[in-house]
Amino acid sequence: MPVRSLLLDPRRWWPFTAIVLLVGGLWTLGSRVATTDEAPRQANPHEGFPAPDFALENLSGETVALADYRGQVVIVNLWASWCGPCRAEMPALQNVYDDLAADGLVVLGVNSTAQDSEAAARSFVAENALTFPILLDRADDVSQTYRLRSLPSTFIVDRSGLIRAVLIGGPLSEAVLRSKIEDLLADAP
Amino acid sequence: MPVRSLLLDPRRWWPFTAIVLLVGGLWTLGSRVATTDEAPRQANPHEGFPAPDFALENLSGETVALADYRGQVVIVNLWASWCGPCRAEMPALQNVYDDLAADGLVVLGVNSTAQDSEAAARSFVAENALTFPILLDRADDVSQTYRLRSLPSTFIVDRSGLIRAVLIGGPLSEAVLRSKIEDLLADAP
Amino acid sequence: MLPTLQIGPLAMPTGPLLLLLGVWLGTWLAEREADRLGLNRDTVSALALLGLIVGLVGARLGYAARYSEAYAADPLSLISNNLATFSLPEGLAAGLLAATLYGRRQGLPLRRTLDALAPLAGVLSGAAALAQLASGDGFGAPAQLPWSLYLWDDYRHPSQLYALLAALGVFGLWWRWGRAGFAGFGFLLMIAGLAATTVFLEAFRGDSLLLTGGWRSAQVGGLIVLAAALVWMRRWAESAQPGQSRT
Amino acid sequence: MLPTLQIGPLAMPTGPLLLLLGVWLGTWLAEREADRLGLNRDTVSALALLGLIVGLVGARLGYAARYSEAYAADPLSLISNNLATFSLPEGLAAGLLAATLYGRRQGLPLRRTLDALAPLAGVLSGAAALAQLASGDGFGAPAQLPWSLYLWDDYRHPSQLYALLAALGVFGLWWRWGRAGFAGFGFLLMIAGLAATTVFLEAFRGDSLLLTGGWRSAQVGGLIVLAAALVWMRRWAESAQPGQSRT
Repeated sequence: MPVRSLLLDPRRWWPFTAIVLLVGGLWTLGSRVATTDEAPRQANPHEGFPAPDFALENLSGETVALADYRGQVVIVNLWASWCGPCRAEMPALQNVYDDLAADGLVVLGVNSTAQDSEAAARSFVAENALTFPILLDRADDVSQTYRLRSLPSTFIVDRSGLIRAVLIGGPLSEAVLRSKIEDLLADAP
Repeated sequence: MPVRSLLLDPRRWWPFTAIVLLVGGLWTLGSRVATTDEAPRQANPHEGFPAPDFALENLSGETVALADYRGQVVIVNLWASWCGPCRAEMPALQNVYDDLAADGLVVLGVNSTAQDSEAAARSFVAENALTFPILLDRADDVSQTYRLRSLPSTFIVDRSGLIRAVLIGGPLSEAVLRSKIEDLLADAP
Repeated sequence: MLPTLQIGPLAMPTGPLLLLLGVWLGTWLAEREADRLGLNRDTVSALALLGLIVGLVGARLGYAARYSEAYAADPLSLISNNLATFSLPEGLAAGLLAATLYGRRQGLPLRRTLDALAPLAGVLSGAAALAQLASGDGFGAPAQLPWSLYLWDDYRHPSQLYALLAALGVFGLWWRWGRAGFAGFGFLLMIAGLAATTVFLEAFRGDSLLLTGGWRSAQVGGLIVLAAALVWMRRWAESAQPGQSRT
Repeated sequence: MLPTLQIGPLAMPTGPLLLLLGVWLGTWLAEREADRLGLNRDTVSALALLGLIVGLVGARLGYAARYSEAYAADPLSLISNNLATFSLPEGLAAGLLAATLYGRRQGLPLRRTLDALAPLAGVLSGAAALAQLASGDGFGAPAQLPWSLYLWDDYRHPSQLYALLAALGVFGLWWRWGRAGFAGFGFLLMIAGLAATTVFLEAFRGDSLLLTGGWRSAQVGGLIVLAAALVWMRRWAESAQPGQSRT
């Protein structure tokens, strides 16, 4: 057995022992159990996972929650008034909303208020005569839960509350939006 | 490369191909996804897991649930009147209950009524003057949830609802019972 | 996870960037192989790029065809940088068709051309694994292992790393043994290797597309490709046997 | 899982039954080894059985001592077939002490006796893994692998099977290489092997007893035993060197 020849030579045995124990120690270190990971399961902003719920005030000061719209198809659009592509895609969102609200579509325009000014947001909404709910994410909660990396970001949530499409960047055209929601609207509510 | 010599000999290549595909097919078969395992998580009758809840009628016809006793230490004892060791350990359970109920101990005597007679159970309880709640598991629900394999079976549940000891068989002596609940009663309620 | 690279004011999606890098590196390797195999390097790299570009266009058109009403009303949407509006099967078909036609017109010999393109397949496969690692796609099944990755609220198999290692391994195999032998061997070795590792590694994925019965579609597809590659390997070996070496 | 064996009207707990079988098989192997090593087989098996019995008694007394008040009021409870009222550390200490004293009195040579007992350690380790498989104890961390076991409401590493395979592997190693060489080598090889596999496999357990900081106590303990075995291996090799072979 090869170990036996190692054993007879202390200059080889002690390094061998040290390596075995080092590897074992690293393995033991690596397989420690994270003791504080019993946190409740979070929803994740990824296709196939339940959409993280949120509750924000709209422009009239009423609190609106994503969960209120369970059973409908929801487009959650994160935007800011200074962001060109966001501004550019708003008419498409409004058109789609006008056209498909009767079929069970909701658009939630979540203004990333923490990196925008509320006044600018309001005047942009008024100028463009947006009629879908505009929510103010003053504390940056939704941006963080949805791991916002670039504006606009659009999440499409199906009738059962699962995220079915994540569209990062824009501007989104009407055709893209329609292609993403068509099948979802066809599901039984 | 060894594969190349295989390639030149069809009598070896086709068996090689067949084996590769067979192994791949078996692996594919074995790694199919069980499509119906999105069942809600069950509690398990094992140390360290939450005790599965149940609600049964007591001898007066009132419904009693394990969850009613959250915050107390609960001994869940599954028994039948025809089972010798069960009968033998009842006095110990009664003594421990008399002595420690004030410290937050509850004993639930779950009669495995599906494999007993209700009349026999009642007369046994009367004879022995048992004062802790006796519950009737008429539909064999608790026996199944707790995977009853032999009578008596005793589950000790701590104040937070976790199973801390599983004692299969008997008769349990007072000392054994006390040794298992002493530390649990000492926990803050 | 690093889905976007922020370079100054520019936010670049990491995944497509890595795939682009893969195309660049893979095409460069394909050109080197073309040289070695006595093919015109410019023709080979033109074929690769043509296939990729026609593939992209085909994938977009295929997607639009599925939602023809919406796109008919708004045809400009066809030209969009949106990455979520591509359809893979149509793209693959279009790209392969275009490359085949171009190769025929240019008189490229099929098997040797495929051999030259083999490294592109390997490198793209590795780049795709890295892209999924960056975006958090292609995630693994929940598993508590000392090398688990915490992703999407669970400890999971680092399936993207498995895929990366597999791609590197298959590439190494090809590098060592796939560049000699009869024409077409290198290509089939690469394809068989990638298919076999897909069949093996898909079992550790948490997002597999399932067929009825819980079969993982990627494994079933992988097995079919693997079978085809092994059968063709024998056929091409046979047809190359009398003349030896490359046809 | 098969926690009880129903033989006619008799319900036997599978776990203890398997351990008993392990004791029987392990002692038989130890006797064979004793013969081979020129020791009195009856003395060796008496030592093993004495150690086990004193260990059991010590484990019960150790448990009772922790709850002395309850047991003082009810001393008959000491004689109970209840398996949940044993304490491992006291049992180990008592068993080892008894075996050591008996061995000294009988004039058994330490190292060769340990060599003879090595197979008992390996067999008991395998039997313990089987017993845990039967009772569902020693279960694995949640993991979705094609070879996962569905236990306690989750797909888990089949940690008991890992442990069984490890015990078989270490036993095989000992069988092949551990039965030659200097006195004590076989025993230390067995111990080092079992300790090393424990350190490795404990990482896949879902029920590890944790120290502060999330360290798994079995791994820490295993490392200490492994270190001790490796150090003693060198020492005993050294002391055996001049005279060669068995002291």
